[in-house]
Order: sequence, then C-alpha cells, then structure tokens
Amino acid sequence: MTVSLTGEDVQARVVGAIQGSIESWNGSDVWVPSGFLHEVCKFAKEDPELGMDFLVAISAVDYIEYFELVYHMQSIVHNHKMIVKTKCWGRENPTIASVVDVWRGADLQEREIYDLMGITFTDHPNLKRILLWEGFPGHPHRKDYLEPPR
Amino acid sequence: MPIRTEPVTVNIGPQHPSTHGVFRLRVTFDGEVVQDLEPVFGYLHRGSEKLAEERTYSQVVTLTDRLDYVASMSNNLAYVRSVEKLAGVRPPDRAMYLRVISAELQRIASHLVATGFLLQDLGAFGTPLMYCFRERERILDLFEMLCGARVTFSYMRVGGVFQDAPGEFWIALDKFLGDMPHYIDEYEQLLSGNEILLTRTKDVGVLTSETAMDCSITGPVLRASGVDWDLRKVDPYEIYDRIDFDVPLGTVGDNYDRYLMRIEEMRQSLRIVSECVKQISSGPVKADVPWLVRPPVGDAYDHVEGPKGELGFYLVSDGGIAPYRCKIRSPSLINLTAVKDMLVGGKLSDMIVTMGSIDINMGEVDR
Amino acid sequence: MYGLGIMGGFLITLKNLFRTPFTIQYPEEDVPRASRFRGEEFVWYEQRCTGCASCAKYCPLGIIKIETSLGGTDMQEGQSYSVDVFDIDLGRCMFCGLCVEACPYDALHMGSGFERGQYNRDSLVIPIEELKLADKRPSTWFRPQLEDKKYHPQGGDPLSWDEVGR
Amino acid sequence: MGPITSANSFYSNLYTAFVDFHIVGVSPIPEWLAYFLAGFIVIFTVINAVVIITTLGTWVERRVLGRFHARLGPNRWGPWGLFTPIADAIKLLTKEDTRPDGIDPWVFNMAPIIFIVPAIMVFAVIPFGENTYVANLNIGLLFIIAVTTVGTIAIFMAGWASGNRFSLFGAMRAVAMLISYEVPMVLSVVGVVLMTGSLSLVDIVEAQDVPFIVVQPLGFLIFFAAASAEMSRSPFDIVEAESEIVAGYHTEYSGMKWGTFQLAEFIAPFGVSAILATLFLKGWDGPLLPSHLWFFLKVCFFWFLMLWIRATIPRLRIDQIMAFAWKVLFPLSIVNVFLTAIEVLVWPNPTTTEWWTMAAINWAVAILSIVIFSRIGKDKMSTRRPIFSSRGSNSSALKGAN
Repeated sequence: MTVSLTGEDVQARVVGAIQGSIESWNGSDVWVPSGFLHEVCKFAKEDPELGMDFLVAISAVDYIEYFELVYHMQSIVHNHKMIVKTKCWGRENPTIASVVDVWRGADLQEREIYDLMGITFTDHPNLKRILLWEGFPGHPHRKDYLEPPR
Repeated sequence: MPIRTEPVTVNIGPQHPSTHGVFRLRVTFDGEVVQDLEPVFGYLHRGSEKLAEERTYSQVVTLTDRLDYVASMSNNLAYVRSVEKLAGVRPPDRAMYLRVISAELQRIASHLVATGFLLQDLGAFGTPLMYCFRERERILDLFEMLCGARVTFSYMRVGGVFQDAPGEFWIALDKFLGDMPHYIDEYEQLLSGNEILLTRTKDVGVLTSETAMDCSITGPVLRASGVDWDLRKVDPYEIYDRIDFDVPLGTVGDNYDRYLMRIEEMRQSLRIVSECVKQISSGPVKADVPWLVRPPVGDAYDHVEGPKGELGFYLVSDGGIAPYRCKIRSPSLINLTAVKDMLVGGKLSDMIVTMGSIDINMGEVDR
Repeated sequence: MYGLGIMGGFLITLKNLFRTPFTIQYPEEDVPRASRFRGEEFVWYEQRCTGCASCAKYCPLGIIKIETSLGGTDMQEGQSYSVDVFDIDLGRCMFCGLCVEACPYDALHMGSGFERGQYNRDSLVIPIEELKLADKRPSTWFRPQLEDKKYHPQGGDPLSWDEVGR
Repeated sequence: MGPITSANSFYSNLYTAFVDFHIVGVSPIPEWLAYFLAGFIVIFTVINAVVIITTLGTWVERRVLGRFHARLGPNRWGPWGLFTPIADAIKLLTKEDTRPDGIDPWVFNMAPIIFIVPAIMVFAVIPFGENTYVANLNIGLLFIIAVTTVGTIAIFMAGWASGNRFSLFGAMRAVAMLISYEVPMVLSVVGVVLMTGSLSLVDIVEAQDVPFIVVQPLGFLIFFAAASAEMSRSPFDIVEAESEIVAGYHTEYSGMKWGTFQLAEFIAPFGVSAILATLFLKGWDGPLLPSHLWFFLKVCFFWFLMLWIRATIPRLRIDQIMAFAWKVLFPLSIVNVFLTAIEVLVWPNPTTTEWWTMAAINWAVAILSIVIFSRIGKDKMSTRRPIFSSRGSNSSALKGAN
C-alpha cells in the first residue's frame, strides 16, 4: 500500500531543515507559503528520508479569493506519497516559482495551468499556452470566466 | 568546400496518417535526422474539466468516456473511485470484481490498438492491425453484452456498476479467455522474432529510467525503462491484492521493450480476468448511493493504472451536487514531456515509430 | 539466423489466408446486436408516462423537450399530467441512457436500431406522434425485468405497455 | 541468334498478310505502310494486354491482401468485385486533376509519362510463349536494365516538382535507394548471362536445362531483393511510405496523373515477375501445358510471392536499406559472379549431371554466406524477453538494469 505521509512527520522533517516553511497541515495535506514552495519541493526530492523523486500531478483550484496549487508527489523508492498545497493571492497576475528544475515532469502541467488558470510560473523554460492558441482572451478555468462567480 | 546544407522545418501536422489523432510536431530536419522538435496540441480540447463543473457527479461519468476514447472503462473506473473516496462509499464485492474484469478487458483492447498501430507505423501493411482489431472486436462484443455500447460505455456508477452482467456474457467471456492466449502466441510468432521489426525498434527511442522518473512518465513506457512501478501492485485498489499476477519490466527502455511490455501485459490481464471469473461471488452490484450524490466538503485524489499510465482524478467538493473542481491527471499528456529526449538525433522513420510506441491518445492529452 | 523469424511470420499470414474472413456484409446480412444495445429510436409508452420530466432533468445534454398540461380540472393524487410535446433531439443525443435510467415509471426505453440517419438536422428530432406510432421493441438496457423474460429486441415481437413494468 | 523479328513470329505473319492483301483493281498498299501497320498492331496488343492484366492485378492484389487480413476485399462491383478496376479507372478519369500552385508545371506534368513508359517498354523483349515476343534483341537483358533506370528520374522529377516537403523527402530517398540497388541487380544477372553466353532472353530460356533458380540460388535471391527495391515494394517501400511521408513523391498528384503513377507501380511487379520467370524459371518452357499458360502461371507464382511479402513484413529504414545494399547484396553478388565464372571455365558446355554439380556448389555457398551474414548481425537480431518484477504489494525494491 502506498503510505500517505501525515502532516506531523512531514512537518518534523521539513521544518527541521527550513525554518517557518510549513504554514499548517491537516491530515495528509501540508500548506506551504508560496515563497517557500520551491525550497520545500527541492528539499522533499533531495532528502534521503523523504526521497520524493516522482511528481504525480499539479492541480490548480480557483477559490475566488485565492488560487490553490496542489502538488501530489510520491517516492518510488520508499513507496510513500505526500501532498503539498500553497495559496497564490491576487487575481490579475498570480505568480509562483516553477518547480521544473526539481522535476522535469512539471513542465507541461505548469504550462497547462498557466494556459487555463492564468497562474504564471517564474523561470519556467518556455511558458507558453499549451492547449489554447496564443491570442486566446482570458483563462477559461477561472470561476469568473464568461459568467459571474457563483 | 563544405556542402551548404540548411535544416528544413516540417509540420508532421495535425492531419497526418500516423500521429494517432490530431497532434502536431513542428520538426526541424537536417536531411533525415531530427534536429529539434516541438509538440503542439490542443486541437481536441473540449474543456472537459470546465464541463464537469456543470454536471452532477453521476452525469460526469458520460464525460469521462470521451477522455481516452480507446480505454473508456478505466476512465470511468478512475473517476468513480475518486468520487467514492470523496463520498466515503465502498462498493460491494461483486461490483468490484465486475469493474476489474471490464478494466482488464479494456487494457487488452487498448494494447491491441497500440500494437496494431505501432506495426502500421512500421510499415507492415495492415496485417497485424487487422489481426489485432479482429480480437478487439470480440472484446467490444463482450462490452456490448455488458453495457450496451461498444466504445463509450458509462458502465460504472458511484458505488458500483449500473447493472449485473447477463448470463450470455459469462459464456462468451470463457470462450474468449480460451482463445485469446493462442492469438497472442500468433502475434508473438508473427512479430517478436521478425528481424526487420528487431532492427527497426531495438535501441531506438531509448528512455533511461532516471529521465523517465524525472519526467513523471507512467505506464508501460515507465516499466519498459526498468522502473518497477505498477499501481495495481504498488498501491492495490479494488480487489487487485486478492489476485496474483506478474508485472513485466524492460531492460533497455527502447521501442522493442515497450512493444514487449504491451504483449506481456495482455497475457497478464487475461490471467487476472480468468482469476476474477473464478473468485466472483453473487451479491448486490451497487451500494445504495442516491443518484444526486452530495459528497461532504473537501477534496480527494485517486488514481488507477490505465493502459496508457496512471490516470488520476483530483475532485474538490463544495457540498453541492456538482464537483467544484475536477482536475484530470492524464498520462498521455505527461508521457509527452520526455518526447524530445527520445526523438532528437533519430531519423524521420524512428520518430514515427517512437511516437507509436509511446501510445498517446489525443482525447486524453487535450481533454 | 537471418530470415527464421520472418519465416515464422510468413506461416502465420499463410494460415490466415485460409481462415474464413470475420467481416460481415453489412447491408445484406444484419448486424447481430446484444439485447442491451443502446439503440437510437427511443421506445416511449404513453400510458406509463406521467409527465414528471425527470428524464429531461437527468439528461446531461438537456435535449428532451417535454411540455405537459393539467389532465382534468381537478388533479387527484396519483393522476398523471397529459403530455403535449415530447421530442428527443437525436442530432445531439449521445445515447448514454441516463434518461432511461432516471425514468421512475419505466415509460422510456432505449431502442435497438442504429439506421436512423437523416439528411437534415431538424428531421433528426423524434416528435411525440412518431414515438406513439412506432412499434415498441425496447432494448433491455437498465430493464432487468425484460432480461429475465429472455426478451431480445431484434427478434422479439413488440411489447405492450403493461408487460414492460418493473 | 535469331534475327530481330524471326521468321515465324506473330509479327511477320501479319506483315506478309498485309503485303499480299489487295482488293481487285486497287493497287496494293505500299510496303512501308504494311510494315508500320503490322508493327502497330503487335505493339498495340502487347501494351493493352499488359495494362489490362495489371488492372486485373490490382483487383487480385486487393482481394488477396484482404484474405491475408482475414477480410473479404472489394466485392461490390460485379461478381466478386471484378469490375472494381474499371470503376477505379472511371473514377480516376473523372476526378479533378488538381495542380497546387507551388509546383513547376512542366516537370510536374512530364513525370508520370516518364514513369510509365519504361515500365511498359520492359515487355518489348520478354518472350511470352513459344515464339511470341515483340522483339528478340540480342542485347535483351541489357535493354531491360537500361530502361528500368529511367524510372528513377521520373520519381525525382515528381518529388521535386510537387513543391511539398514530404514529396522532396520521398524523391531524395528514391534516388538514394534506386541507384544503389542498380549495382547488385546488374551483378546478380551477370551470373545468368555467363551461363547462357547470350543476353537475349529467348536464348536464356532455351539454355536452361535445369532452371537457373536451382543452379543460381544466390543470384536469384539477390535479384529478387534488388528488383523489389527497384519497384519500391515492401520491405523497401520507403519511397511512398504512407505512415512516414504521407504518400512520398505522388502526394500532390490526383486524378489520372496519380492513376498513371499507380498503374506504373502495378505494372512493375508484373514486369519483374515476367523477368524473374524468364531468367530463373525457364520462362515459357514447360512439360504438358501450352507455353503461354506456363508463362502466365510462373508470373502469377512470383506475383503471389511479392503479395505475401507485402502482407507480412514491415518496412526497413533508409540507412538500413542502403547498408543492406552495399554491405550484403553487393559482396554476395560479386561472390556469385566469381563462382559462376569459374564454373563456366571448368565446364564450358555442361551436361545435365554437370548442371547439378554446379547447383550443389552454388547452394552450399549460398547457405554458407547467409549463415556468415547472420552471424555478423547477431546482436541486433537477438530477441529479448521481459523480466518480471518481484515486488509484492509492499516491498519497494527499485528493480531495473540501469
């Protein structure tokens, strides 16, 4: 069974290395301030204990006040998985650090989130729209696209 | 005096006989050698994730059929499992057995399509493709008996399956399980030893296990590179822990390994289905979940080992009858991240064959 | 050895040369279909339908147009509305069968044919008259009671409204 | 060495018939007109026979390929689909003949003509039966080889003139492959010529006490491979590889221009089977049946062989094809020529027993060379089996070779 690491043991490992990097956790989700995201991900990958060498998925959810980015990652060696969440504030131009240099698998997924949700990832190799054409107005997956937010 | 040559850019365009759907590769060639390439997709983007936010949880099942239109049973299974995880529902045993049987049959059908079209790209004029499709038709007949449709099944519901299998389904299934191994031996005899296939696919489009893991590749492509990661073994869901089967692994990670993976996985799926048929017990087929299921507020991510790789659904619920957000982790899209490593340096014909062996499905890439 | 693998392949193709082809000649021979085949022309029993329109609500595409009016002046409990307009737009239907699944009174069933192609889009809409007149060979999709009766729409004779209930 | 148009051939009967045909009171037709008419009728019949047999050949090809695929093949037009070639012809004739604007018009229009003419000219020297042939050139074989090279130019013209990149790819591939397969094709035929001592096909047929396929196995195999590369049929069909470069050089063609290309591509296997039958299987010579029937049966046998190959094996890559030509076929054909030369010296005019000894030597050398060459390519040709993961559901060993 793929063990999903709970908040305590993740926090114990990560906060020990990077001060103030864990905002809060509940169950198996760990919230990280958006500034620390890149560091936490890099640490999660390189730390022999965690060894998160496989990024499963990056999902973006639009909660009207903020965007939430959910990073599912797992370790093939230790067969356990971890969920890191972070909040991006601001609706005009939410930006967050890209994790492509940690896992190359994040390349297309971040481009898709940029394309459909409008979150720009800093120092991403070629951040262009992936599914829609270049001149497409707006970002369709946002809640306020084409109809007022519910 | 060096010969003045210049690279030529060619659109292996959305409309091309062997791009497996509307998929475009803007490739710069130096003679026949691929210098640089850039995949372009989005031609089949139907906004399934946005549509899912407009439909109730049970209606989204019909949406998931059209994601990977060659393996719509495992799409249903992945979606329905994540809704059950969100709603905290456990389907009865017989439903889980029926789901595993249909998911494994769907894996065989999808691998048949992948192998058939791989040989079509290699140039064997239609013969292996027709043999693979002849067997796939028998699986589609089985599915027609089971759920009335041949491609878009919508067979699974939250909490189980919508109806039990009819009597004639089991008879036809036993007959199919009896014949299929003989047909797979025929494919092996026709293809695996074929010298031309060997020279064309061995050491072509090699993907090392480090790059595969780094680019979060999943499915037969990952296992062909030697990484031992099959969700049915590593994180057994439904009733896979009650069934013993093997997971084939490759050694080099080239096209030939990926072809061998699919042929071997077909045999293992047959083993799984015949074991399920033995172990299945009678009982209800659907947990009593209301049609308008309202899962509690929260989110859940669940994944399934589909024929193309790990297909996952990340569902966020705000307590309403429709999902607040339904993110689809599509294996074909992510398997394309390493496409540059495999293709650059190879020739035009290798590029077509490697694209065929990665086995992408544009319905799943563009969603 | 060169060629031995290819020789094996030649034997396979030669063996298949003498196998009977598995394709069928469609217009002449009829396509054998399973009894649960979700066909095109819907089967609708006017006597069973109460006009509750749950099929229209459940359809993911919302293509069933139903208009009901009060039956008599005083509507007792258990009396059904009279259905004036009930047309299904086959042009946009995806035959997922959710409407048949949602119908509480087994009034709506899937058909069993697939040869209802038309030349223009608006003739793809099945009006209520056609639904009333068509001979009723319902598919056994989501109708286990028909399956217990070993009923097959392709060979079976039409069923009247009372034999179809749960 | 028979005269070019020997005494009792079909042509000379016609010629004499024309010369002494005259209506009373009208002066007989001039001698040159009779010569022209007789020649025209002979050539007219041969060309039409070839084209009609080829169109029937397309029907046979699609039916037999269908049967290989466990399906029926065309059976809608006429009994068993026999009118399908006619339907195809009508369709192609009435189809719009599009000319994209990026083309070079003259070269674009000339290409199909230059492609089909050599394909038909090959039949000028092939003896169809006892004494029926259009011309018995004493350099028949040289004529065939010279004529078939013209096809390469036509393919390059079509590819270059179409102005689209896929056709250019097809054209470049065609030039590279077809020229490099001329060499083994010619050399493999030299063995046959050495044994018969004459280039004329009629003499080659007469000189074969034991069919050359038995005496010259290596020559036959090399010629068969090189010829199927010349007409770019599987496994060498990279010139119009539909899965890689859409349709190669005839992507931009449509209507009857494309039809001409397709016709020429189907005349080629008929021509090559005819040459194979004449050179290696004693042409029209056969025990009981009439000579024409023997010739037709042998052609059908080779044609079926090509169909069978087309249905079974995938396509080779361009560099593998070139390597196969220069590294395998070319040395083998030199060995074959060298061996035949020695045999001809040792037994100048061999009796049947000597034919069989030569056959034995040649077979030994053929098998030996195939074993040697498969030894060289052994590592590339060895198959592999997948290894199985030992991972239970909880142990997490990372298995993998690298």
